[in-house]
Amino acid sequence: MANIKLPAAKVDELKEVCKKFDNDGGELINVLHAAQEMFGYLPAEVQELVAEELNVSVAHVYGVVTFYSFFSMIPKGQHPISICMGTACYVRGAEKVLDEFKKHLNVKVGETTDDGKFSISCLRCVGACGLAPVVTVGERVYGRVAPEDVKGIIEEYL
Amino acid sequence: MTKVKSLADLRKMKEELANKVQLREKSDHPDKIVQVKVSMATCGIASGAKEVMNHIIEELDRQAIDAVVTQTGCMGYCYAEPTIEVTLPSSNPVVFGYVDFKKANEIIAKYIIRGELVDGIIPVNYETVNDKKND
Amino acid sequence: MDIVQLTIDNKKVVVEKGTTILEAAKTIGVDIPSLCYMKLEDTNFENKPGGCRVCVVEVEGRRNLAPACKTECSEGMTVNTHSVRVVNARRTVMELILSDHPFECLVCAKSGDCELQSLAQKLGIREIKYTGAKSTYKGDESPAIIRDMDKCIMCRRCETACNDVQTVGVLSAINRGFESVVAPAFEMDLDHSTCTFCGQCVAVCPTGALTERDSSSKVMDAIVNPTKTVIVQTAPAVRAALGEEFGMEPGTSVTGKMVSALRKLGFDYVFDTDFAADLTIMEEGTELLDRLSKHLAGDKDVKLPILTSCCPGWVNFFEHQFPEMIDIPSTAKSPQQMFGAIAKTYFADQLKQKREDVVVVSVMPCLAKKYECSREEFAVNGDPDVNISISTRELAQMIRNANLNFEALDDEDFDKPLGESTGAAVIFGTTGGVIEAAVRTAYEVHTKKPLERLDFEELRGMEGIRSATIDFDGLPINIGIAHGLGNARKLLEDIKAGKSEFHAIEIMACPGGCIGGGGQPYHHGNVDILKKRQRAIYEEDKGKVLRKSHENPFIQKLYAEFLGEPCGHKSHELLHTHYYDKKKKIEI
Amino acid sequence: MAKYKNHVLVCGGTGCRASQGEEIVQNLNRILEENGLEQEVQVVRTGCFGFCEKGPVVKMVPDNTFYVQVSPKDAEEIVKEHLVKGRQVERLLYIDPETKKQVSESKNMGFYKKQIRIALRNCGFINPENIDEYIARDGYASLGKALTEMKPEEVIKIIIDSGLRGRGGGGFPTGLKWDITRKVESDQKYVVCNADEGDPGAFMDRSILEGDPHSVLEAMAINAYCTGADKGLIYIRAEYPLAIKRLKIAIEQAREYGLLGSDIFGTGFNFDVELRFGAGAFVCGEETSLIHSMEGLRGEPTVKPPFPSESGYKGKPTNVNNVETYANIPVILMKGAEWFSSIGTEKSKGTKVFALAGKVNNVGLIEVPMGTTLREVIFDIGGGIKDGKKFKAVQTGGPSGGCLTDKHLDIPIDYDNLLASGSMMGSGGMIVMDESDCMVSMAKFYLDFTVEESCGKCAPCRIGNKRLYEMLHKITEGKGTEADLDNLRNLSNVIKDTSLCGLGQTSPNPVLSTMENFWDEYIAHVKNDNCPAGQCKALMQYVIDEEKCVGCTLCSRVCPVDAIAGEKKAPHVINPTTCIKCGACYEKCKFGAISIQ
Repeated sequence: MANIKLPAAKVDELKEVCKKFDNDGGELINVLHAAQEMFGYLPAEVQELVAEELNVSVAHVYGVVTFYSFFSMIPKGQHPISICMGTACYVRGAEKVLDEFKKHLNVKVGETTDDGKFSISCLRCVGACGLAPVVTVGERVYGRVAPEDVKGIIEEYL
Repeated sequence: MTKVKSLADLRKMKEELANKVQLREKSDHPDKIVQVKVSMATCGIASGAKEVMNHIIEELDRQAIDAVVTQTGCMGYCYAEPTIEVTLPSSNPVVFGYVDFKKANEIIAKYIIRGELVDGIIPVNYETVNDKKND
Repeated sequence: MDIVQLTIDNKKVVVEKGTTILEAAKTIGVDIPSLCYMKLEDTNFENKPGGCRVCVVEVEGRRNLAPACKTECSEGMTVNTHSVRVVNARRTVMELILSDHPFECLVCAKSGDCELQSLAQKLGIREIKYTGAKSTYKGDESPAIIRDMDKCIMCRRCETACNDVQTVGVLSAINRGFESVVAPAFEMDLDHSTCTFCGQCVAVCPTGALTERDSSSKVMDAIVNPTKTVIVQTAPAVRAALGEEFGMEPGTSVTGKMVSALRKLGFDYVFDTDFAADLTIMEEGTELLDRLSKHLAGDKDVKLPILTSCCPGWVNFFEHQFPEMIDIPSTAKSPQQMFGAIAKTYFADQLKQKREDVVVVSVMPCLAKKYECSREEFAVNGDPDVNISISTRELAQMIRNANLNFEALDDEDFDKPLGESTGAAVIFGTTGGVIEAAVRTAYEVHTKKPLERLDFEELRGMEGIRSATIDFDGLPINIGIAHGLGNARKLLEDIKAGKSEFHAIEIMACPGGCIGGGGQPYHHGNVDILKKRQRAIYEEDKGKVLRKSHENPFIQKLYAEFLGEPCGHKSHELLHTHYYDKKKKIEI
Repeated sequence: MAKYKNHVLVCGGTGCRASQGEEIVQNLNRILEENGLEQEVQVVRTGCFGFCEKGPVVKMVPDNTFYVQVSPKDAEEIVKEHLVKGRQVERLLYIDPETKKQVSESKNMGFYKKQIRIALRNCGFINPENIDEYIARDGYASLGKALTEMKPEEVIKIIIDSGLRGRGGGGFPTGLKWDITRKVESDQKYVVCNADEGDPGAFMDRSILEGDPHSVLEAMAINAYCTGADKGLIYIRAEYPLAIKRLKIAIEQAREYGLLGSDIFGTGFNFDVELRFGAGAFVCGEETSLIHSMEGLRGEPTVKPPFPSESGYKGKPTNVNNVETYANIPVILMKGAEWFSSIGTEKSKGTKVFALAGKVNNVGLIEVPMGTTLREVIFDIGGGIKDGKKFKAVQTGGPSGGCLTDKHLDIPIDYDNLLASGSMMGSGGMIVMDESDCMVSMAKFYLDFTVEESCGKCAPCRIGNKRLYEMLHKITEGKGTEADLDNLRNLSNVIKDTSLCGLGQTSPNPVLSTMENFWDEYIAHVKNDNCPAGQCKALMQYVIDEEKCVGCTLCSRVCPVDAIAGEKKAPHVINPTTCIKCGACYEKCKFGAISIQ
């Protein structure tokens, strides 16, 4: 299964993180957050490493990774685009904004563009309902996004 | 950092701090201190509050106005973000909405310097439990 | 022990505090239907996630229906298990489960044994009102276990078996919501994972999601092939359970009928794995005494305790999980493989046939044997010592397929010479049996005195870990026994920590030993069936004339004519093996 | 005040009669000029006063006189009477309904006290990253009082007497929960703050954590002292990075000040707090799922009992409370139970924070006493419906709640009334909808959410909600039948009755409550293939009006499925069966000949 090689430096770094959580299986989610921060996503090899370090079974780690929507096994785009689909944003037309993004980047939700620049995902209520509909690109939050603004937002990152 | 050893410590500390805050407001020496609070919750920041705050700080320095600009949590006026609260010495705080760079300059020029009100005031429609000023 | 009084279906019931409604209802003959609940008393297997919601009942004063499997009885509780609200809820939940299940009952391997099927019949579900999309998953055809997860109803029994009982941890629930299912990591095939093929997941699965690979058609091909001489060997635990597949009382020993049926199916020679069990005792017993004498002579690096090695699931387990200990277990092959090696050399010579023309078929209570016989080291230039291994269920299916009236068959005997065996060989089928057989022979070989007491009660029973000290005429031998890989892990950890003072340990992967194997007729959670099968095994041993392996005349003849002496050069070549470090390394 | 002697503030909010506000400003300026007062008096437009049913509103500064329901022609009288002669215009003063007396001072107007901020008392007033400002407003005084002067039982008695109930949505009496956890014997206990806030459209917990993190830390310490725990855990969702940052700073500062850690206030009481991160799972808002998530497992719930109070995190007694519940605790101890129970209704005490969003003008975070009516919240504080559209429904309680219509507008909001009217308090998300929102699509939206967020452990929720979604989808595609409506109702009731945890037990609520209140809309979709709100695309018909169509053939050329026929210069026709309702022709037609019915 190990079709990609993990950079040795990062492996040690991850082992260090596990040691910081004294290799306790109960800290799995904190470790996975750190790992996703480090590698950008959670390929099988990283999951095997985490399972080894926290001595829990790989199946258990995979079960946790596939349960939470935050963890992803495919690399996110360089600029991960998340469209808030909470009720407030939905009522103010988030769906039309999502369709517009899909049309421009011709990628389905959860996929990454071939050049790896953009990925689209749906978020469950970022909590800025005053600015509905809300779109985040990486850390930046865009408020009151209309379908017409979509083109402009994408161009900012081209 | 002072360690709070007992309840008495805490109460003493509270008195000091409370005076310091009043002092800041009631100080009657000539260049009165203006207090500006910028609502820096996630949505505030998302609608540009951070840039507005930095702009206000620079602008106040440039015009050598003695002011204290601090960040604070969400005031609740999501529709009017970014929102800031300006307290001129010995007067009630006034909340302004839709504060972009242009509006910030207007507030500084008209309200802070000349005390004239500016469009876009958000009337505070609540009172808080322990905020003496409102009762 | 305080008790609780409640009413179920307006009948007074008194139970111990902590008893659930489901168990309390059983005491008054009310069998509340359930799909995910399963409890095997002393094998610490208890699965009640409260997920299927089929066992919901009405409890007065409670807003919603209560799951009977999880809700503990409380004083003065009033329960109704068949009010209109309960029956409607139960039917609707069943309809929902069936709406996400393939309609393949006619061709499904589990048909007739499927708990979902029998409950659907019991409730008379004729129409599914809520139809829609069905979840589908990647199939998996490993050498021993077939996974068709479209049929999974998320009861979590296999997950509990693999993690809590066997501690192998191959299975886990994955995904979330409608697509959730139980699967290995990355939905990889079982044979890429650390799965030991012990088959305990198949043994507990209520539906056709987990079944064994069916090799009966390959057996029929061999039988009809005129150029092949087809030999069959049957494991000790098969004869204690085969009868159940034909409605006979569990625990009825059907050896004679089994032999007759095998002959009628067309096997050229009907032999008995027990013969090879006696052979295993000769080899392993000698190895034990050899290590013991070195130990007594002060040899510090002799590996003690010696661990039995006849269970392929257990071998898989320590190759994956404890590779640093692969030189501790006995190097003796399992009876199945010893039989194959002897059949393809000694017996093939007698038949004056090439080994490639002799097909050895084994009937096993186990699924891991299918994997074991396919290991490369158990083949000579491509021709495996044991060609095909089928489970007890597959043999029963072949007998039904041949339309034989099993119950009416007359008893017949195994063929000679590889059909002869002693009582010690028969008890291989249960936990504690292998070590008892070894003790019977090792005692007499070591002390040169006849053994008066043959039944070592202290080695028998169902507890997960057992130990006893046998006095070898002044020399105390500490014996350890573990069944279920979770218990095995505990003993191994003791050995690793140097805390184990056992001399010999018998380990079997399946709770109850081979009588509880993954290929046996489904027990559907009734642990009494295992106990009855165990009794049948010990009964057959008592009935035998010869009850010590070294008294088997054909074994003595085999050594005299062919093998020389136990653990000799020829024995090493044919009857012994070695193990591999299969732990997965992280490539950097 | 330098140049201007006084100011006239005119409400320019986008709510009520915003346009009249403009005229009033113009009239005032015109008349001021005529009287030569334009230098002394400045007219200023302000945001919404939150007084819309009495709008437009004019406020005179500095004397704070409040004139209500001012019309443009009153401008003259205001200038002449009030500004020139200095006499108040009696006729325009606000009459307080209770006292029947004219009230001019804005502060003591009954209406003005619509909102009382207890949980949000410090939000927007203190710098959350500076512990001193929290201490300056009586921060940690309640903890000090509890630790040094009170026994745990006394503190719990106050919480029970105050009548505080869980603000996470369940409404379980907080004092009782604390008492149960205290009574369980154990060597180790935990207190947990549930900051998962999975409800879409709810952001009050975030605002409290970003604006006043210390109030939660102090309350958790008090909780720990009462229940006998020494370890606190905050389970916060990964989608709130700023709240996480501010919490970390607050914890660090509290430790430095000795208010967290060991021997707090020298009383030998030890308590510390750690963060645990969610990872995007709505179900982890449920207590037992939350606990499993903190143990590094899949966030799947377990059957209760045993309740977390008996055996929770790592099998030890665990007391889980919501952020807003905690934020109330220090104030209750400070101002006493009688004061707190004087606010709110008979069985629901204190205030509730609502996140008012959706089609309302003043989207905002508000905190109103229990008993306030929906009308006051939506139309007064919320400033009415956006773009002047007609109010249709308000959804409370998120995916577990229900829709309430105008017949519920005057019901006082509290736990029991909302439950009785088919919805639920929930965490406080309040989404306002207008006539352009189709209620069947709303129900489908919530079911789509639940299907996505169901943990999959129990059959009724895993499969049942998927079937509900599929049926609703069929209806919005115009393929629904009357039988579907019965199936929807039966299946919803069974899912509620048999699901393992709160998510499944409440997920059918949006379906049942929309069917209850908007049955005619369901019938319209099913019987005559029509979506009254015009939101379900599949049910819309694109029709060409013969008179307007000049036969320019533009629409037929752009139609992706060639559903438009017609000769050049002759009126064209759209074939309804082949039309896929993509709207391309509608956009292209320059003559407005194409309409949607």
